Amino acid sequence: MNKIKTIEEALEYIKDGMTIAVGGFLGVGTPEKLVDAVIQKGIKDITLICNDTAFPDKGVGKWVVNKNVKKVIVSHIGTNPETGQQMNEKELEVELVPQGTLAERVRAAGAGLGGILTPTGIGTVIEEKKQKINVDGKDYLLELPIKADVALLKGSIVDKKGNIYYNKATKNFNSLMATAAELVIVEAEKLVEIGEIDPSDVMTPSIFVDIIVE
Amino acid sequence: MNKIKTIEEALEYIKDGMTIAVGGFLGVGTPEKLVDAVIQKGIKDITLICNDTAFPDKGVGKWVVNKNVKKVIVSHIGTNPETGQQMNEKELEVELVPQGTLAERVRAAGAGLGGILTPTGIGTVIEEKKQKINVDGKDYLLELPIKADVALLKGSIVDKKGNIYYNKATKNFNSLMATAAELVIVEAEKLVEIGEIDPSDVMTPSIFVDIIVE
Amino acid sequence: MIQDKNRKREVIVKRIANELKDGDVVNLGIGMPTLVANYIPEGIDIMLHSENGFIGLGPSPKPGEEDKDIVNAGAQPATHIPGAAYFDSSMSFTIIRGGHLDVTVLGALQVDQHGNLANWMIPGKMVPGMGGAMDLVVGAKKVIVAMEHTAKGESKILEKCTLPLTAAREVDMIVTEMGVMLVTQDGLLLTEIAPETTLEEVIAATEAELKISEDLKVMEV
Amino acid sequence: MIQDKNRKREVIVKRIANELKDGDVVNLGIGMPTLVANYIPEGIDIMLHSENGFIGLGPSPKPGEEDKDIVNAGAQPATHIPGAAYFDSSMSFTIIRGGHLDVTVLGALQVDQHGNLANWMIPGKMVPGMGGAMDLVVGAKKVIVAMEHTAKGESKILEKCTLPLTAAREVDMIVTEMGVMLVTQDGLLLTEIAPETTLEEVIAATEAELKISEDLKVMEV
Repeated sequence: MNKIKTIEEALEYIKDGMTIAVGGFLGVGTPEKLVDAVIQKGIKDITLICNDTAFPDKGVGKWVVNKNVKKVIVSHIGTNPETGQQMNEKELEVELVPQGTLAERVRAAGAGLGGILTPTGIGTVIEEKKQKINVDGKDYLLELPIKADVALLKGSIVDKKGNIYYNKATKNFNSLMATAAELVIVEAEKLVEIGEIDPSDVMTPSIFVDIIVE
Repeated sequence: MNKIKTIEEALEYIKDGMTIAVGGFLGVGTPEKLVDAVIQKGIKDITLICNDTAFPDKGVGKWVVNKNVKKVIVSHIGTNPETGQQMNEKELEVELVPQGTLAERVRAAGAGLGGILTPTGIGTVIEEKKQKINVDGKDYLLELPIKADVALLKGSIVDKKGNIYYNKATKNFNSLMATAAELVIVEAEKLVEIGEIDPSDVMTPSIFVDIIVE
Repeated sequence: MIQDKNRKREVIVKRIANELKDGDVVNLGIGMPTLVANYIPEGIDIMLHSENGFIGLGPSPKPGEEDKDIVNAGAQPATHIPGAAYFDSSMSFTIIRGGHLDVTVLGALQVDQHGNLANWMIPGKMVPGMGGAMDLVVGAKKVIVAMEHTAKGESKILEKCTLPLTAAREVDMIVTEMGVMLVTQDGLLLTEIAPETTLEEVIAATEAELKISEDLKVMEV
Repeated sequence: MIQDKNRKREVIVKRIANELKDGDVVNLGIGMPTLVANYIPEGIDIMLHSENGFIGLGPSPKPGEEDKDIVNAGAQPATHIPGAAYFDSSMSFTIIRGGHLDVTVLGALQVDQHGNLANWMIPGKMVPGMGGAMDLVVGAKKVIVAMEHTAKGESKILEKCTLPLTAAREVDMIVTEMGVMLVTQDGLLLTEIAPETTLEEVIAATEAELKISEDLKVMEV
């Protein structure tokens, strides 16, 4: 199975209206080439799952500026004024999720869990419309899985089988998004031969990865 | 903070009746020196959390043979006939937990979750006494966290701050147990200076580790 | 009807090996299912999952070349192939439970026409525990049972399992030394019959009702 | 009463730095809380947690020495100290939510006498989002609010928060340029007062009722 494709070939799998999970934290660890290709192709009505909407000129922030997205599911929009403005003008739907809850919801989808119970958000507006479950006298919110059609990842080192190594602070949501999408595309910063990443050091096993681009 | 102690010093923290989580899968990745020291000191009435009860002459299987344990919470006892025998003679309480559920329950304790919903066990005896929660038309079991007083880990490479690297198939439950105990003791196969493990490759961050033994 | 023990095993595991597709991620249970690895057809690329924590399980090491840190889920010395990846038990079961495993092959004590499986305990007699089996059967996209058709002359393919279940309604396919059965909405469908075996023999050895495929084939093994 | 903006910040962050203990695992919020790192007393070993995915955050890099793969949670170039460890967001919040973080220091829009905190949105005006704040406040063993006592002449320490909460009843300590307040069962207890500040000034600037410690001290800053 050859997973290596051009960015153009990879983009054929991305359609208007899809739910797309993108790795990165304020743009660090985000696959910028794939992000740019989505803009270039003019994909519309994306529901974006990401930690944040980054900056207007960086990461998925560019999707907001270019109006590729109809909804964002993120923990933070404060660094991208365009997100707030489109939200206020009701051009963009924004679902704010506490960062730790977002990580667990994505992980739950990837791990086949029906949900997780978190104390985060109890006593806040995050409670609204959610089931509260008491365990041993303490209240928790039942938070449900979030799954994507496509995940776009940035790998620092990727082997030709699809094993990924994330350098330093680029791991963030990449390894989680990898597990929670129907189709997973990784943008390799450095592409190496199979076996060059020590099997003990692999952070996303190849079986999660469908397409590798450079 | 000097975390390095002798095995004798470390054993002072382990008392009769404690709940002890031990890393390893059929003994692979189990801290054998710590296991032996517990036997030598004659610790009694342990509640053991582990993947399995290993073999009579290996890993935590030795605790069963030496009657250090009053209860085991494990996924498998088939490789240690002594466990089954003591169970049948009602000398030992055995709580069998599906392996993936065990991993999630330990992780939930470490991650501050109130529980997780898993499809595993639906329609089986594992359902008994557990809350069933329906999400989007599918039934899940609510499984609750399992936490330990002490975790005993085996690290392939440990630095003097307590960062741990697990080689190959020794990761198993070690990295999970590290997060879910009041006190965490790691047995280092190889002890190295701070900084010798690449920060990107650390598998258990030092902040989880209280005591390092060699 | 095949009588030889080794030949029975060979028929079962060869047939299951032929079921695997290029790119499949596969978990083989301890015992007979492990042998499937020996018959994977040339030219297809399978990644074997070992639930103790890796993907890319290779063949057994040569004597003297064992690595103490590489064992399979049965604690036997093992190897990994190039491109393997090790991980912890939480990731191992993320793969299993999250729908990332294409096929699991397991033995059974009993299996029934609803796809119920019992393979983890006999009350009062033998309680090895479920290990990863409950997660594997619930999580894998395709669940294949590999077993002999009968035990001590009794059918292991029942109308309804009597032993405690491993999982309810999750089995997709049963392969024995007598044939291949699919679990369908309408019960068990015999789609293939083993060489040297008659339909009457299969039916006699099966407690559950068997529907016979209009397109019944002989197992290619 | 301290008037100089920089002196106010210095008083607040210095006092909070003195609150930290050897071995503490600490998360410092964006903005003023970040400055606490500059005043950590000699001889105590603190591990700074950066919620984007590491423990062992170091000082800012020198110009030209930035590593694009190392930033703090505000996306500013950062460094790590020897013994640091990087991880994914799930582990980052395992540390936060699982009770492995000793102290979190955050700014606030409002805080009240019940320990309620509001710091993530002003409806209709500003909605940056909660980021990791809700998890931090719920998960950390000790929650310290670092802020100026008033904003545009209005008290930020209220009987009851009017803005949407970040978390309910989780704040342990409030440090401002006027003093140190502990959140107790009986409301807010002023335990320390800033230099150059009178008790009357503190009370006048605080909407919530303040109990005054019998052992009221002057902040050592």
